[in-house]
Amino acid sequence: MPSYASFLIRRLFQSFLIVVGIVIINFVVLNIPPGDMADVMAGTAGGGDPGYADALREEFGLDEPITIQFVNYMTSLLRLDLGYSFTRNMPVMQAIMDRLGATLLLMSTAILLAFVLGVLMGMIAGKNAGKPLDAVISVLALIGYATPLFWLGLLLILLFTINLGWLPSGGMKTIGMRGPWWQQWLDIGEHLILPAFTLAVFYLAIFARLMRSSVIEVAGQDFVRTARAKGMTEGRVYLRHVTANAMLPVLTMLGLQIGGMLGGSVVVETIFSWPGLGRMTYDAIFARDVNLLLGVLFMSSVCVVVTNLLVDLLYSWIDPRIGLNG
Amino acid sequence: MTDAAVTVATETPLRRRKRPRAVFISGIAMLALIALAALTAGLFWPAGPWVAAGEPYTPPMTAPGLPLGTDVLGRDVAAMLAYGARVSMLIGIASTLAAAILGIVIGATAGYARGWVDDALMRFTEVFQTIPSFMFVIVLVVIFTPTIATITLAIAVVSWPPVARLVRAEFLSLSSREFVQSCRLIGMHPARIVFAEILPNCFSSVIVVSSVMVATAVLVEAGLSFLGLGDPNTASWGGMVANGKAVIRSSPYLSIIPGFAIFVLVLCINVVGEGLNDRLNPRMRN
Amino acid sequence: MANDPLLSIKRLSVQLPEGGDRTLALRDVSIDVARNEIVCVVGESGSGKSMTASTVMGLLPPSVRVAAGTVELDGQNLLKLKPEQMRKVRGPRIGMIFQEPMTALNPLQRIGTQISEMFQLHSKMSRAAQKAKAIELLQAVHIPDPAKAYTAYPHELSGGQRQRAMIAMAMALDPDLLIADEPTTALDVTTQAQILKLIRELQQRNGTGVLFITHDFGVVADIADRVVVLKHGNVVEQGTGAEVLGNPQHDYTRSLIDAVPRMEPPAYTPPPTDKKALQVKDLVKTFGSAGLFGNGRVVHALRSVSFDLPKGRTLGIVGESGSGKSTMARALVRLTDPDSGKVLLDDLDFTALSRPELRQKAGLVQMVFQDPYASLNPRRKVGDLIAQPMTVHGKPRAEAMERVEELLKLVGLDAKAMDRFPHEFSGGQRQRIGIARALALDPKILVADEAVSALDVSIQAQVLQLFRRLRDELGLSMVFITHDLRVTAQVCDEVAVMKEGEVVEYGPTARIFADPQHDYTRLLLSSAPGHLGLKGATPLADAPAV
Amino acid sequence: MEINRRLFTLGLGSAVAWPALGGLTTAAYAQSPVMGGTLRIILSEPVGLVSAVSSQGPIAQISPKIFDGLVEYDLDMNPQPQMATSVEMSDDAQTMTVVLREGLTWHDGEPITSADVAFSAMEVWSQFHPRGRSTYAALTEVETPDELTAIFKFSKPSAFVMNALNASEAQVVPKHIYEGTDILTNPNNLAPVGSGPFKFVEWQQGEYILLEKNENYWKEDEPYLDQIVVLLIADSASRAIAFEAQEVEAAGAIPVSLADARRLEELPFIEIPESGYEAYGNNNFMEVNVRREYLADPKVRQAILHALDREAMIKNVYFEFGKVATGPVPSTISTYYTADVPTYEFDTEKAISLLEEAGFTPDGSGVRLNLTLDPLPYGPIYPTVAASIKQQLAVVGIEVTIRSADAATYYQRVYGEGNDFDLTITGASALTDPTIGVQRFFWSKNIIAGVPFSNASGYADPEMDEILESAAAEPDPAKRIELFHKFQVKAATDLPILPINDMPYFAVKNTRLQNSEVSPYGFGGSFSTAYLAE
Repeated sequence: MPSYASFLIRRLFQSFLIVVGIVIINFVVLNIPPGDMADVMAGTAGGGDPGYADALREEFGLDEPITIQFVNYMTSLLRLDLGYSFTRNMPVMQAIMDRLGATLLLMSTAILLAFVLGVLMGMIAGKNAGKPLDAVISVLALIGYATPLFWLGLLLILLFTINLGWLPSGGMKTIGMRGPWWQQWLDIGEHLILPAFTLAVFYLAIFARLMRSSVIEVAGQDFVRTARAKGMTEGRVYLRHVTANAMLPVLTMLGLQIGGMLGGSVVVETIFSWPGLGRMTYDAIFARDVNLLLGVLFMSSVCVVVTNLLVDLLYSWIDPRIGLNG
Repeated sequence: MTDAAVTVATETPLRRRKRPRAVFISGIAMLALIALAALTAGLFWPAGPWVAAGEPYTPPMTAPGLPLGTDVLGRDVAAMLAYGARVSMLIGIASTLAAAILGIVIGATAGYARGWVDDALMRFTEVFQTIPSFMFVIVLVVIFTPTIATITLAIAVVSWPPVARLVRAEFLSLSSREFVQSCRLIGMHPARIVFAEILPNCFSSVIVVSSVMVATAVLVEAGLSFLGLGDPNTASWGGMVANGKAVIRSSPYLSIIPGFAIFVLVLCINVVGEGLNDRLNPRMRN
Repeated sequence: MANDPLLSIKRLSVQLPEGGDRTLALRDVSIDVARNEIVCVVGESGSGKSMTASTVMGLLPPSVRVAAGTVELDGQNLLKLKPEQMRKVRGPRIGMIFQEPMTALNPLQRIGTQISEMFQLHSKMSRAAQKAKAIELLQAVHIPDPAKAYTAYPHELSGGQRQRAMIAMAMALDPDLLIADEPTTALDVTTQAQILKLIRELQQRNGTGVLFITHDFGVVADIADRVVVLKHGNVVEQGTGAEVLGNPQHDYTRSLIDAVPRMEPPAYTPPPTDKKALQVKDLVKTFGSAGLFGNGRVVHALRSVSFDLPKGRTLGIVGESGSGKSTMARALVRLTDPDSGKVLLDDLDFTALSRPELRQKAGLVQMVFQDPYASLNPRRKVGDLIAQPMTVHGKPRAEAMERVEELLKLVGLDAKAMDRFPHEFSGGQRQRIGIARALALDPKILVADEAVSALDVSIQAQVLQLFRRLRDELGLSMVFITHDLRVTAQVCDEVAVMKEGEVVEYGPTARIFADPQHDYTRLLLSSAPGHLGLKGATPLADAPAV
Repeated sequence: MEINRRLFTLGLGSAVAWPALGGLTTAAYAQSPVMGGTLRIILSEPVGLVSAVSSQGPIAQISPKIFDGLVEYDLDMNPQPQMATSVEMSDDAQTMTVVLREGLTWHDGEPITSADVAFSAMEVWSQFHPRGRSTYAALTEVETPDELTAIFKFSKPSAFVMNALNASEAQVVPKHIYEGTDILTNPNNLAPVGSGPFKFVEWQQGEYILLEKNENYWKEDEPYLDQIVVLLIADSASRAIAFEAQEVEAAGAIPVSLADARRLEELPFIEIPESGYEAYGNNNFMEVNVRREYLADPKVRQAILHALDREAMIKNVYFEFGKVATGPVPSTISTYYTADVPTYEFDTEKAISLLEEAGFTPDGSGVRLNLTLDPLPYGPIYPTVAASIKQQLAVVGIEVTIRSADAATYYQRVYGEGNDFDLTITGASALTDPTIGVQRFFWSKNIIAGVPFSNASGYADPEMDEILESAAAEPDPAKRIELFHKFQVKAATDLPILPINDMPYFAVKNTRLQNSEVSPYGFGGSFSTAYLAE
């Protein structure tokens, strides 16, 4: 369908502009304060001589005027070259790719958990609005919504690792474990439970609350009355007619929350030693590894933009009204 | 033409029922209590939280005058908590206020001007909405060194887009509403239309959104402090959790108490926010 | 009429939850519907007519309960049925259609899916058979290209087609009873006529009993075999269409019928002066743009429209949705800037004014809006609202408030209204406030955009009366924009009929009603409900299908 | 940094040579070693694995396991043969002859020759190693008369080079891999072909680095271990849990929080040796910006030190690790250390009277002086110490504002142009010799903007310069010790730097791990003799 294609092209172009905007903002922000990576490298090296930091600056092109640096960065970015990370000693792309998988695994598990459970809980609460079951779910959601991520992580470690000893406290797999693939996966799964749950809770609560009110709103709409007038059971009314319609705002919210979740993963990865992007970002910020930071922020925004695009496509797949008027 | 009486009858039970008033009131009461603790901290602990009040690692309820015990440096946890409430509330409110103002200005401009101004501002808003916000806050805070002011501003910088979008949407819908058109027709100046006619009608929605933002800002501040990015010169709850984390086995109370304080504050803000939503949201009122 | 009614509602009382405007939504209501009969339940807002339909369907909201009475379908009391038994009644035995076909259909499912669902629920047909049957049904409701409509989503159909699909769905299982709850209110007048005809056709073919709920006596006149008049939950009168319409017994019924604007305009009187209050020349307005970032759709709202408004007269602009009449109204007051063309007020080129100049000249043309709820800022007191136009132009507040009192009196409101908020008033009263506000600057010209279409008939009559009085007392020139021919007959000296952005016919109201020249004008006139007069049940006019 | 490096503990002006011994003495072995097994250690993620191009801490811990040095030092800093069977310094200390062991190969099978040594010295150490740049600054060329002999030529006497020949200071890298490439970005830095007892296998970023036994290692039977798994766990709490669960055997360089260290120590299978890191003699101190008018008076600095209850800090912040420092030379460097210096006991009244003398009277709210304090932004301890100092100084009317920052900002503030700071709490390794590790903070010629860990306080005293310069040049060890004692007295009197505590650079180990720290570089040794007891 041509209208669909033009919708897609338009969205891609918009996404491109957004990513460029983000890169510019980050580049500017990261170059405002005094000090640079050469200072940090000289510092970690334990001092060195005055020539050392200058030699590093020359080596990394940090002695160029900032405008030239910007132009250089943007031109190499167009070739998808994110530059070289001097704290990780490898191309930024490689440094990111090494960690991206772990972060994506954590994020997608958390999103899936939050979305599926949240929608389910919201459905149940919305269908039983005003009843005790609704009250229980609503209170749980309220609690989940108010619990600080890092505190929850600590409490979970305290309970499940320290007191009960059921689950590992951190890492992604048992190092040096040899075994068939399914055992390896099981092992990763075991490590994944606590961090994914910690990351998911807040979003689960958001989705549950949104789904609940959405279900209640949709349930009051005319076409639901039509469905009832057809003589169908309440269960079928909700399953066939309420769910999909009620899910639309939740999908929109999902798109909006991806960026936030990436931020949350910094904390979660720190607490659970998850070998993902988050912790590397945190270290890169302190070491002022501008290239790596720009790269991570670039890739994260690409992730967010792509997810948003996917959510939009999903949305337009569910809602036939979208796509025509963008 | 709908049947008015029937409308009342059919819609009330189906729509979201107002949450019990008692919950709303107790939320406000609890918030007031925390605010009171924050404000009067100076009366109870005039020397501030940064004084040794007893042996380090005194557990709660074991020493007279130290109901919540002491921390690693022998500071009174209760005093830290009270002074920490200042930081949490101050940053929560100040950053939300800043974000709301920024959001209103941008949203109102976009919504009223429309056309390319709207387009440009909305792209700009999308950029800020797409940047992973917590990461960006960390970058800003680290780069500009953590103080109360930079933390507040950094949180505001990432929090305004929802307000801007909301205000823009309200402006778009309100400025096509007949009462606004009527004001244009009687020759009212656009500035007056914006400030006297449209803006007041957005405020209830902005307040509802803002209440959520305060809660988020409190959580973000706590998260920053937990990562060691709080203002090092103030007692903050997130920082207390981080400090307590090192001794979570021997003195778990040092991370549990401040974490619980954050939880309660955020919970109360949310409860009050929902109450406000029930009472102010035009969709709920009509 | 059959001896044994199909549906028999006996002494039904329905209780409202606390906090409603009355305790009983329905009190002692008894209505019978026989097979092959259309019974119209007619009443104004709040009369309880929709509640009757919901009770029969067993779809009352949980907080509302039946206090007394029975609802029998073929002798079986529906109120005593268990939920699962009632589910077998809905669909196979009672079909229902609603007012707003856009919202009554699930926007995310194809029309075909929604119709087939009826068979899935109540029969054991194969999927192929379901589809064949559904397409057959769509054919029966005269949807062009039924196979395509089967795979279409609701938003891809026009309003009339959606309502046809809705009817197809309701009639899918050949129900004994069809409940139609204001099924044509949201539709244009020509479409309304077609839908009424369709309902009549299906009813006659299948021998269905129809419970038809409406507020419009014109519709009643067109379709009712029997009429039940409801007021505040009580039946005030019932009888055959001819009896009730031709010879109403109850005062209330009489007042309602009297309030319906007649299709007979008064005899034409030529304008007393040649002076034109307003001249519109070649007005053009196009919305949307093609191109890469436009949405590729272009709407020609106005294609070179011209007309004159003589001084002291009322011009009606009539047309269906999409005809461009609203754009016309907005262009006249410059809420929309036309692409080309002129609006002349005497010698003043109104279209050429800059924004600041326009603000200066704001007193010349004023507008009364359609929605009396949306046209007043809910946060301001009535006094402020009416004073605002004057204070904006520099009149001292005290002086303005004196004038507000006069204006309130002029539009028939008490001066005490000043200190109250708009939401404390009824729809008709709010429209009066809106008129007072529009008059505050002593305009020469008043543009009324669907100013009475949101009001109940009895209120509508009063507001129309007010407009007539104002025109005569103040010597106003008015442009009256409406979709309702009957309204134009009441107030307009001249009429311009608009279709797809063009004026297809323009002339004195009396002449156009008596001798329409354009096919479209003829169609509009023949489609108007009750155009043959409220003289009782008459066969429907032969409205062509769209 | 023009540190005078002519003097060193060994080989002062005289030739040093030793016969090829059969390896390190086995006297330290408490029991016979166990062969095989996997050792699991924890490390912060390093930026590379090659010490030749970076002196970063984590690299110094892992790289010597992959690369041999020319020599290894014993606990008394005596060189022991490793790659080299003999190293000989000429009498004028300008020519050093290195003879390599026969039959050495790189992990990829290529032979190790004197060409590799020459390449490493000329193209790598003197260009890219932060300390090598000054250590080998006088190196003019390296002659390679045959495959096993490398002759280093220096333009001026460079005897101290004899103390920088181990794997972390002068690491020989394979010429055939580095030649003609960009050395700093060579992939070999991340996946090195080495020469040491363990071969690099893989590095899962953020997870682990795997090393396995080099079967062709020149030392018979060594290494004892089959493989080393290096877990890259950044979070100290997670590390503690890993120790507790015995998921890991060891980690060096203060791997867990001090609180956890004390708690872990209680476990029967954990030990925390505080010795074995003499090369890292570590101390924590507060540098004072004496350029500031209000800090120029030594009385103010003395007052600050009197106001600090360092015993309490060690007890509560440091969990009783280390002890109160008396001066810039840590007590672990026993050769040069003296306790006989002016000391400043905890005495707030004295502090207040000193402040009064210096003219700082309290304002309305009792504040005499407002100061900023920049903690070194690495790890959680410095901020906690800063908080503790803020708390203690408030008692005597000094209002401290802590400024936290990222590393780049910190270095700019403290060491950059303008030296924009009042106080900074930091730590440094005194290394093996005060001339290398301590002099840099006191010598007026080392006030250089833009160089981290230089003389940031701006302290310039001719007498002090004189002491330091004579100590650096003094050939007689006894006189040198005397000069350094004098230095310590002077430092403790003038107090440009306020000593806080000597901090051991401890490791946490499972008791099964035996014989791991056999050099003054402790955990940074090769581990070829380390084994896991049954």
